[in-house]
Amino acid sequence: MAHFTTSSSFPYIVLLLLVPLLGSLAAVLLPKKHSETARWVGIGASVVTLGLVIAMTIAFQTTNGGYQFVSQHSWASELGISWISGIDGISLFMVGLTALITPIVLLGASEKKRTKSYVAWMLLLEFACIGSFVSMDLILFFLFFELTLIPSYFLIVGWGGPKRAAAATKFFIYTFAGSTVMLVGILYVAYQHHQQTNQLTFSLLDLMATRYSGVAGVLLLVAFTIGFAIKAPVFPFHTWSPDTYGEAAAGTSMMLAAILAKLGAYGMIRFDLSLFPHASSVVAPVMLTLATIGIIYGAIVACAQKDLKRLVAYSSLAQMGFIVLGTFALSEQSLTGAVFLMLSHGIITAAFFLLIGWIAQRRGTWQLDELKGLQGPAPILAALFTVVMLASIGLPGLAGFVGEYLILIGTFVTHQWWALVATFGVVFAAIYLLWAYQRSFQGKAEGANASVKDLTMAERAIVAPLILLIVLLGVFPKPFLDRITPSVDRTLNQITIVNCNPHLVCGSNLLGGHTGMGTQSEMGK
Amino acid sequence: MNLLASTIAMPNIDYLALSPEIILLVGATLVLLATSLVRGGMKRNMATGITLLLSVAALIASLLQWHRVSTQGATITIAKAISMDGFSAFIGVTIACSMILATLIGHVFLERERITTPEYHILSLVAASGAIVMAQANDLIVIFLGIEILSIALYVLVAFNPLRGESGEAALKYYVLGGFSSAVFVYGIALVYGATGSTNLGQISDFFAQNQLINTGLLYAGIALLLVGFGFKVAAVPFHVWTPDVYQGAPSPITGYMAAIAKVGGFAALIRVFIAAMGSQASTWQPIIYALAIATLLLGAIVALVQRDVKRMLAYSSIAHAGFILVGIEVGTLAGTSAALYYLFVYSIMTIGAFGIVTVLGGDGDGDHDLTRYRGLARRQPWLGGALVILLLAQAGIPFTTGFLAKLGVVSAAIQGGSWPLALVAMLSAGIGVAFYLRVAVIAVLPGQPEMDADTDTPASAVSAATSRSQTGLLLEESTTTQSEEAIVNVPLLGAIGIGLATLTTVVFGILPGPLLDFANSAAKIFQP
Amino acid sequence: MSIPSSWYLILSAILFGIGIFGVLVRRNVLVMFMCIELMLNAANLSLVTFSRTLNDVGGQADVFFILVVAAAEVVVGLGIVVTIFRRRATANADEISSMKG
Amino acid sequence: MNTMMVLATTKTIPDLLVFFVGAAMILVGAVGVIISRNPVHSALCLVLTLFGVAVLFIEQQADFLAVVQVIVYAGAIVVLFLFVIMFLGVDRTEELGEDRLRGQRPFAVALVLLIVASIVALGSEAKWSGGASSVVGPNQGPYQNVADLGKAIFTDYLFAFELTAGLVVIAVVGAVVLARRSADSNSDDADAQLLSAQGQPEGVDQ
Amino acid sequence: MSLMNLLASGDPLYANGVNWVVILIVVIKVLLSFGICLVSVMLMIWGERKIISDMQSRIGPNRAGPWGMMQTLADGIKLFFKEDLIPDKSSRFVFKLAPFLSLVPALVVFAIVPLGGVVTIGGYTTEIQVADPPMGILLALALSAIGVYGVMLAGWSSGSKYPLMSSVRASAQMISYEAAMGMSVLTVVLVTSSLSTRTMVDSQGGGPWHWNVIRLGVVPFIIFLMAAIAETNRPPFDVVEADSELVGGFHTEYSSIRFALFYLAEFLNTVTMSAIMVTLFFGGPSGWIPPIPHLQWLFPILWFVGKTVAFCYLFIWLRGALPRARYDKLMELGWRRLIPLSLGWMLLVAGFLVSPWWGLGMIVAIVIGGVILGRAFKLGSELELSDTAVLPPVAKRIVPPELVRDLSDRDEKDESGS
Repeated sequence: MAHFTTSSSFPYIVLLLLVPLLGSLAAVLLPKKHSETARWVGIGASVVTLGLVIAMTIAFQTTNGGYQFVSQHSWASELGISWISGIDGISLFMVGLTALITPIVLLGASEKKRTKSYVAWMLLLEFACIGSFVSMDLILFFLFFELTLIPSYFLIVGWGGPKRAAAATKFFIYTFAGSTVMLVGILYVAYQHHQQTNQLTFSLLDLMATRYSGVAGVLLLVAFTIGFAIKAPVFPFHTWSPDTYGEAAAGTSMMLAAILAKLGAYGMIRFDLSLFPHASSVVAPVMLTLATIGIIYGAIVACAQKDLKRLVAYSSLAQMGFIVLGTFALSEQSLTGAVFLMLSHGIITAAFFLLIGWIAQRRGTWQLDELKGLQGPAPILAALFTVVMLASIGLPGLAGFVGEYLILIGTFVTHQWWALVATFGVVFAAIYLLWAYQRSFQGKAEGANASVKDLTMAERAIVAPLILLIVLLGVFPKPFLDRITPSVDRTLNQITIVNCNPHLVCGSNLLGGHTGMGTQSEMGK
Repeated sequence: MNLLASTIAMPNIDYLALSPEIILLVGATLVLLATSLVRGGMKRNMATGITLLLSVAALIASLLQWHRVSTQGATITIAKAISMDGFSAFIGVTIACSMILATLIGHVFLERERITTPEYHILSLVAASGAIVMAQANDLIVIFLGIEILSIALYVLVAFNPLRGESGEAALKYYVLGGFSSAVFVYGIALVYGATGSTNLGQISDFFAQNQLINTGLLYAGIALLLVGFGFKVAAVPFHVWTPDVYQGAPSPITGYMAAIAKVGGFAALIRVFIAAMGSQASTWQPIIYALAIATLLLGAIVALVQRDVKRMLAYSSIAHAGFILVGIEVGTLAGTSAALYYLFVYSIMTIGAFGIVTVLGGDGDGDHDLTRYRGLARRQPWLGGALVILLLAQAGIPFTTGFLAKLGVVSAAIQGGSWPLALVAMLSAGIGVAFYLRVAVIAVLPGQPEMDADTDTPASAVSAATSRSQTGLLLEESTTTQSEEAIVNVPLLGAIGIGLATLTTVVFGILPGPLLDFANSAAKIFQP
Repeated sequence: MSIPSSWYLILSAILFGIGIFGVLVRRNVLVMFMCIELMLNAANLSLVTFSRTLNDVGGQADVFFILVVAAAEVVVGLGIVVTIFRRRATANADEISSMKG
Repeated sequence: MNTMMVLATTKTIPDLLVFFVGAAMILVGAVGVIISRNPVHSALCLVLTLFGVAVLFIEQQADFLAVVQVIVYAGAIVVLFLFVIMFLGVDRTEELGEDRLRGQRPFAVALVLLIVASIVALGSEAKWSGGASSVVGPNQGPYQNVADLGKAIFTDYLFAFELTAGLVVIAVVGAVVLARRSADSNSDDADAQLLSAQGQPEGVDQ
Repeated sequence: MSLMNLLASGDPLYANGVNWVVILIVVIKVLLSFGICLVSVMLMIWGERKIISDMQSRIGPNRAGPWGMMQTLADGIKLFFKEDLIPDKSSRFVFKLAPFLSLVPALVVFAIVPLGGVVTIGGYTTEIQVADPPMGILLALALSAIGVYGVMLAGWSSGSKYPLMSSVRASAQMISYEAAMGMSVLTVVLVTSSLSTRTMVDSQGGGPWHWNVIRLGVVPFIIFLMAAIAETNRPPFDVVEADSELVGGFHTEYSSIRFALFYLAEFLNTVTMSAIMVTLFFGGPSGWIPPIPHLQWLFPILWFVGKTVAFCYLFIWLRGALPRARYDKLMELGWRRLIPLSLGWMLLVAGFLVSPWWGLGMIVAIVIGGVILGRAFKLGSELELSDTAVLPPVAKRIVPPELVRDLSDRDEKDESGS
């Protein structure tokens, strides 16, 4: 496995994790009065993290599809758990997204009440998310994956709408239940590996060489996927998400929709495809169907929403559907598209929630019925909202387009009918978003709506990076695609090998796959 | 005929092997003696101090044992009655640590209830020695004596609070069921003795090694009865009926202490008897433990969901914990045993810590343990509330706490051992568990007074509404309480140290689990041939 | 051999059963204590019988310890009853139940 | 003329007699314990059972235990029971007719029958024994019984013996802690309690 | 077989197997000893009344028979024909059972006492003793433990308050003194290495210097004596039937033949305890035997009777000479003095039996233990008398008002009684 990993002399990953963690601690330990200081500590920490990520992106070897900056230490070796972390083209941008969104949340969507703990939880959430994206040990991943629950839980409970406690509990129970199933899956994978090699390990690279019988593989894949699907969320595991997005504070919603949702999708790409290449292709039609239903369902329900945040929540569901579609279409283009859409959707949703948060700040509501004609008093806000909205619809030249396009193209190659149905999703997106825009921004502003102030310079500065990235991703996606593609290729290679050449599978120790007569006969048909 | 003529060859005694018991038991006696020799009795602080010293000494003795075992191997001493091995050293450390924490927390209780006599400490020292005896015992009758020393001390401790009627009642319930289980256990000993010809675990194990039992009926009956006896001691369903009442009625620090060491002792003896001595008969006892584990996991978690009293909730949660430990034992492999051991340690610390907070919040008379009391705790007292939240989440098995690794270890062992459904049930129970731990945690985190000016209910209707909600499922009532901001609870220094240590252990070993896992693993190795 | 050991053991099993029944059914705690004593005696009888059939004095030594334990246990149990009685004048288990459960 | 000798070698009659007398004492006593409505009667029946057990101990050459059984159980434990019953005046009769939980009694009967039946079935399956013999040492008859037992206790069971010392100490401490009146609870006067409690036993005729 | 083994040990009578003659001999022995018991009780009662009268300058019984010797018999006949009253509130069965529970253990204990040496009748050699079980002296302890049931149950079943208090006292007192008694017996067992009374007596043969009372130091004997007095509820430790406090104690409600049985049991207990003391500490039947042919068997019996009578006299003398002990003093004596003392002495004896050095070590240990205990007792009594007493002394106990009402008419009586 050595050729898959490249380590680095500079401890990027450790620093990447330490900075937010220490920032969080510092924020907690500050005296009560210094809430503003705490905020700046948080912003500082997250900006430093962002800097580190940018440095890493530059240092990243574009042609290498394997893991880079790998750090490996012995940890709870009795249980077979070790500290292995690294970054490849897929996780790089997820980490980047996390590092980008956090400072923006702290700058633009900070809370006045109990700022100290807000900042601390935010940074802890960032820490946990980055940790999950860089973990190459299954248990380590699980630890971070679970750890995201705690800060997000407290963020939801602590700040937001009146029904937030119920929403938070719903969120926690759903996701926790999902991950328990996943844990059993993880343990069984390790157990299988233990049986085959007599070595107890949870390292992803080692476990990739494990073989499963056909049924076990599918069951395991399902166990993993349930955990991820709830987190993502994928239809029909999405029911927690509108409530939670709707009740949580704007900043929290940004983190949840932009980053945590990606954690689920990332998990599918990273673990489902790598560990169970054969089962993935078996299960793919089901997943594609769910994804397509999600796209259409999300879009239709979004049409019926009277609440901007819930609307974005359902639109997110549709977008996540696209990502899953791209993932399980199992073609290079679609997978690349999925990763790219993860990035761009993260940015777009963050921008959405940020802007909605600002609207809510000004108007005290985000109900579509109560908003009208904001265009007049707040033209810049309207303009920015338009850009984000168009990107979300998938207008060429903006971020959303590239991802959706690649996904649809890639899916069409392998599974054309699903691709055709999914295309309707784009149309629906255009309908509900434009409709929402029309209802809230156009028309004649009256009453409270007329006195809405436009964005301040500070706010414009805060949202600027997001808008710039939306444009940049749409216009010049190459640097991103360069880094994504090799890793995607490597991931897909296994599936191709497994599915095209059964003989190779049986002889292959390297890439694993499956064993047994049953599977081979399955191959035959 | 003349006894004087024939000298008796006294067995060899390895005093290091006995040192923890001797320190605790003799120490307790000396404290008792000193009390009666000092005019006006021993001062409370003095007694606490001495008890702490003794506990630390026992901890050191256990560590010395560990050192000896790891350099020179295990020993069996006093006519094979006691074994000193990694396992006993690990349990010794666990019990000594529990003892230290419980003493710190107990002092808070004694101070608040103005109890001046040192019997509390004496009894807890003796109880600890009983538990250690159970862990070291290499003979069924010694295990029985250990159980009794532990139980008798605990019966009295449960009845310790003279001002609360519930305390005596709890003691009585505990006593009746404890005595009952002891009797069943003894009958089990008798049948096993009949089936194998000895009560010595080493002899029993040799007997199985040298003989092939054709008629196993007597042994089966004996094993079943022993398991029933142990089941009562460790509160496995369906032998758990005493637990909630006793936990609720006992003084809070005692509840924590009891929940920890009675289980540690019980499980230690259970592991020793079944895995060490009757490992070859695993096919006999495994199914029983399997069933017990499933019932325990599910019932503990489900019933805990609907509790309003924090102590009862924690009682049911401790039942669920027992289920997890049983999972580790059922597997019977090295991984399973070591996971169970690790779980025991972790569980003890977390439980004592949690009950420490319950003690502090219990108020004068130690009677106020309703959930509403915890509302907004983390807002009012971030440190105390934080510790509570951490300890609860750790019990729920949240990552980067010891609780997670403990659950992981057990479930992982179950899967490796092929006990699939058990692992799934365990995960399910953990999932349900999250709900009820979270419920308390949420209440602690939510504001003490509703932020929104919701309609102000009368207290009665608020409570009934809360109860009805609790019965329908999770309650996260936002606007039930009408009481004014609760007073800040004073946390005495020793109590703070105790709770802090427990919390710290839970977190630190959760992040750096290596040493403890190593310890548990090598402690469990003794049982592998 | 004189009387077959099975007679003793069946007798002791019956005694044990009667003891359990008493603990389950009787509500007077003192009688419950006595029933526990019955169970212990059943165990003792079994131990002595096995001690005879195995020709091993170990079983008798066990009985010796069980006797001591029984005495110690009863002392504490009665102490608890006395404590409770100070509060309410009953030894009936049903009346001693202010806690639910 | 040697019928008794014959009987003695082929055993039976005296032994059978002793066994059945002992067994009858045990069973009658045990049943008496659980069906007596008055705790004092229960205690008396318990004594009967204890005697029966002692008789069977003697029959099985455990003389020392038989005597100790009487001294400890009958002489101390049951006396203590009676003492507490009388001291607290809780010797009123209990209504046995009522059933606290519906169906509790049939359930208990079924459970107990199940337990006893399975023990008996399992035991007889195993021919009631099967262990290694004389692990600790043989029992060498009446005059050696105490010596054998003593030797076993001070060698093989030395640790257990020492533990019982601890056990007894803790029982004493515990009893004192429990029985001690706290300075501020005031209704605990022993004589007063005795007088205030109804001193009347309630006989069968009530 | 096992039962036969048990019989075959000890008495040479069973050495050659059991036949009808053996059984006949045993029956005769049992009947004889029963007769001896009854006669001795009769004489004991008469003796006590006579001697006490002498001490109190009265005449005492003098009508029935020579010197009034038949007085007891007359009383017995009278009691036998009196109406048998059973109180309405009593628990009938227990009420009837209690006297027998009192009497039977007293009778049975006598069976293990060796009355003399060995006799040979028609080729059958037997010990002059009903039974010589291997557990002999423990049997005596066990039976004396059973004896308390008679007293306790009699008091309880009477359905009356004073007898009930007597019961409670009796149970507490019995348990308290049993420990001290057991430990003083243990010293004897230690030097004899046997529990059989016959062996004990044999080991004391060879003159008074071998008697246990000398060998063991006088202390165990004193302890045993005091414990025996308490166990038999004899004055000065007769708080159980203290007529000034409790009317008549446990037998207040008894009359007629049932009362006679209690009476019988009490005096029989006195005789038996004397006999056991003689056996344990004074060599039993051993003593100088004059060289008279064919009567060799008689002298041990005479020695035994003589010694026993001396102890019976001691019991009577104590009754005449000493005032009744207060109940709390009695308990204090038992727990605080006798039990530690007997324990210490037992350790001492055990130590010296092992080796002199062990004995000296034990002395040191006992001295240290004694000092510690003394200090603890002293502090304890101070605590008891202080204001912050955890256990308030009797006079200071706070009694709730409703009880005060209940008790107000009895307070005087209680005080005068104690």
